[in-house]
Amino acid sequence: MSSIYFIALPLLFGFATPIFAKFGKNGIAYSSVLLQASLFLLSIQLFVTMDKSIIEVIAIAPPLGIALILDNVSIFFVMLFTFLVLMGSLYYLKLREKNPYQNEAKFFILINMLLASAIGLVLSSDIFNIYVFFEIAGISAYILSAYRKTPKALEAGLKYLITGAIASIFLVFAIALIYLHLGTLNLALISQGFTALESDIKLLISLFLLIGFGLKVEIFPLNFWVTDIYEGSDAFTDAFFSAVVVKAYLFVFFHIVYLFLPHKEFTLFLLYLGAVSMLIAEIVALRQTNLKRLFAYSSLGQVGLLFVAFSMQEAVSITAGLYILLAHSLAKMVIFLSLASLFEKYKKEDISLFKEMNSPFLRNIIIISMLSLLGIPLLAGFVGKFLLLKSIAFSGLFVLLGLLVLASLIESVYYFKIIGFMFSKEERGEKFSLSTLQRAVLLTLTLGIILIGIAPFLISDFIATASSVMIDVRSYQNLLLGAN
Amino acid sequence: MNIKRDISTTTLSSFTLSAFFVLTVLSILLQNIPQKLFSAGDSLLKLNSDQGVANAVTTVVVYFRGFDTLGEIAVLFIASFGIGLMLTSQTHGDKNKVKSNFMLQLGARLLFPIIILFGVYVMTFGHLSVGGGFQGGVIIASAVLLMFVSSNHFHLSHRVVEVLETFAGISYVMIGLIGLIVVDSFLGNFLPHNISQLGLLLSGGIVPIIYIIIGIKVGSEMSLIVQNMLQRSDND
Amino acid sequence: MIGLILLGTFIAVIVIAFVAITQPKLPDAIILSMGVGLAAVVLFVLFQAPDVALTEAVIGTGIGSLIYLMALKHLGEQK
Amino acid sequence: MIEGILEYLNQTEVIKTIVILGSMGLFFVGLFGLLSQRHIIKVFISIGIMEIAVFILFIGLSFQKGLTAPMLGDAHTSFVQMNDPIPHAMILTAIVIGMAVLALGISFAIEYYKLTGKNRLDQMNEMKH
Repeated sequence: MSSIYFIALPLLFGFATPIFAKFGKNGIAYSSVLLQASLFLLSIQLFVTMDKSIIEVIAIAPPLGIALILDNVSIFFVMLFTFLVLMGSLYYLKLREKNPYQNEAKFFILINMLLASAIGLVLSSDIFNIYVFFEIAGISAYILSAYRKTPKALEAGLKYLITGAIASIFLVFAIALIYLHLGTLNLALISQGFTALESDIKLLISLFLLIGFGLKVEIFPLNFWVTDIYEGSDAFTDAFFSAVVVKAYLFVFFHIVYLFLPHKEFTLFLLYLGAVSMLIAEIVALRQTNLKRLFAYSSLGQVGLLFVAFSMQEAVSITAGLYILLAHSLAKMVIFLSLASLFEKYKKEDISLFKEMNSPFLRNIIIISMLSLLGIPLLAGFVGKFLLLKSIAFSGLFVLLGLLVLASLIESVYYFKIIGFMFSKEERGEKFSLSTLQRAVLLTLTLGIILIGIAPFLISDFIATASSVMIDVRSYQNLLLGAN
Repeated sequence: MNIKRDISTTTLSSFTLSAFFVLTVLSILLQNIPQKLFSAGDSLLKLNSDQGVANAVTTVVVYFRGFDTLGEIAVLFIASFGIGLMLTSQTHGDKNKVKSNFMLQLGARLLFPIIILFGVYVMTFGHLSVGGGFQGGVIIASAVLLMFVSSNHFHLSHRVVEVLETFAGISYVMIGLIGLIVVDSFLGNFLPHNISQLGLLLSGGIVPIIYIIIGIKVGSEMSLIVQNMLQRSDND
Repeated sequence: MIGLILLGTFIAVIVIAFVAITQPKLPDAIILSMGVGLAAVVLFVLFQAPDVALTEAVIGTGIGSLIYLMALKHLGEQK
Repeated sequence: MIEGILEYLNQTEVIKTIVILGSMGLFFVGLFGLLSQRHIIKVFISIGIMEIAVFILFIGLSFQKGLTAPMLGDAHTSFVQMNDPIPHAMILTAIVIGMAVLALGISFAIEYYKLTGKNRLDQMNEMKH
């Protein structure tokens, strides 16, 4: 089996939509879900049968051509993304019946393109190819956020598009400088040649890469626009932004950092950037009343935490980072998907929605997800946070430790505020229950959170291998360059 | 007076900020002018000789880095239907349209086939000379634009464009997958190609075929974009 | 000769771009931004990149200005 | 005198310096426009100028004086002494992508203006509390 299918088949699906449209609106919806389910099964099968990294050559062998690399860490992301997108699509099958989008056929194309580009970002080993997938992901995300064509949505799409265009200019600039000074686009060759460059040029390239990717990975101070996007877009779309797109950008960013810029000064800078980012996001989140905006700030905080975890550049902290990433993706998927249904039902996006809400099922799973984000023991978020704090404490970075604990405390304030709202003794409306399929989706995701929390040893080997592969630059180079 | 002062502070601060940024970048760039080094491009030029394609940029775009081009086509595809999504109009009347004069209509009708011919030429000879699918496709779209501007009744058949677009998109990926099966690499050149055929219209294996497919795809996407943009203007 | 032509074109393109940006009248700004694209085409030809020049001429300058003009028709003047 | 200047300008290093100065000047104009202008069309024009500046910088610095365009012609029958084709291919891709994003942005802006009557970035405040 080959990893190219993860990119080629969604693209093929997108191009071939007019054919599927012949079978009516359901034709597209069901064939899209079928495609995603088969991709998920394919990723499982690849994972089970994979005994070493698979390198997939496109047209000509690297370093001249483009190759897709499927190793232990990228299979983790491929499985995660296909799973989340499948869950989202299944949820949407029922959601769309209550709120028909104008052209829902196109919605499935966008989701598939998003999936293809997120996987492409993770697998690609060529920096210009990464730029192309960066643009595909970007352009599908712009359209998704403007999809409803309300003033808010259009404003969000427009702001997203302008920041994205600026980010891509800086990314092209960085790629141009890399090519001019190293004469190659292959990640492994760049990483070998990068240390020999003049320090000025290195600084410039890393600055441009930081601006280009920083605008996309939602890191302080380049994240001023993010909350507007989350608020303007649909809650259902936010689930994909928060759980899939940002995670793909984060992986690529840190992959590039490990390959090109493993300098202590630079990563220390990223470390404190992440901590400050988290602290600021959590403080600002306290005052928010709009739910989408509030959870957007919570996402920013978690991205800060992930920045801290990945910038430590140790296998333990990267393991912690992968756990946090997994837990955050699952929890945010649950929260935003349930919010999508709740907004639909109660026609308001304010925090007081939780006072009116009358659905024990939704209340319980949202509480579980929030507690997991907070890092309560026996839930998925705890494992990562615990490992991270432990590794920070071992490194002796006590200021950082203090910052993170402070941020977590602030985080807990607004989560418990929400939980308080949920249990307030106010007049509640009629009982609201979801369809079976939606319940099943949310339940699967929540069970994932609980299962990882109770029994992290089930996946600990896999994640530990993944993190050691992620930081192992030498074997990545050998894999990529030894192929010809 | 007050407003004027406000404008000048914005201008001044943005001027200073961008000047500072650009000067920093400039000083670094000027101190490190890149020297000519042996790059991946030179190796690709050497490999080019056994492709039977005269234009090395075409080989790089379509074959060596064909995966980028597939992504680029996807970007164009998504953008085109995003624009369609945004600008689809409910009414189709042309009430406010100014009637174009006779000379413009005649000129457009005369020019239309010539521009289409030129577009097809640029598209099909992309592997032998300057040009290719992207440029040829856009030239064809510009012919469509000319007809839109000049004629009141010109309307692209959505169905035909859709069929062309779908056909082109599917066959691009399919050629890639056939390459995966036949020569064991996605978008691999599975048709016979060597330098002795150079100059023939069908030299270079899959290269001209893919570029023509790209041309069809780009031409139909661009025509759709043009139509969406112009139709919007008819309706308000 | 190429050095002098380059210098001249670069000065021209910067001046055109600056006028385009600071121009209060939008139609003029759009026409001038077309000028920037055309100057870029000249530069690409000088740099022996005919493919890029053709693409920039057709896509960047051609379709790009069409899109700006459409936008102008709908978005209205600067206030 | 004039010949001296011409010869000076034709040196490879000087050409590269001119390219860097010129394209960064253009980049400065674009960045300045992006920061100072608020009308949506002006913002897109500024972004376009910045893009073109980067493209010119890349193509210009990868260009070697005396080498030909990377294609066979009447006088060239083999692939030697040619400019690097990869930057050309990359910029070709980037131009098309840039145009697609621009067209999409304009279509958002048109639709937004139709709904709200706002066409300046600083007026866009649907989400301010």
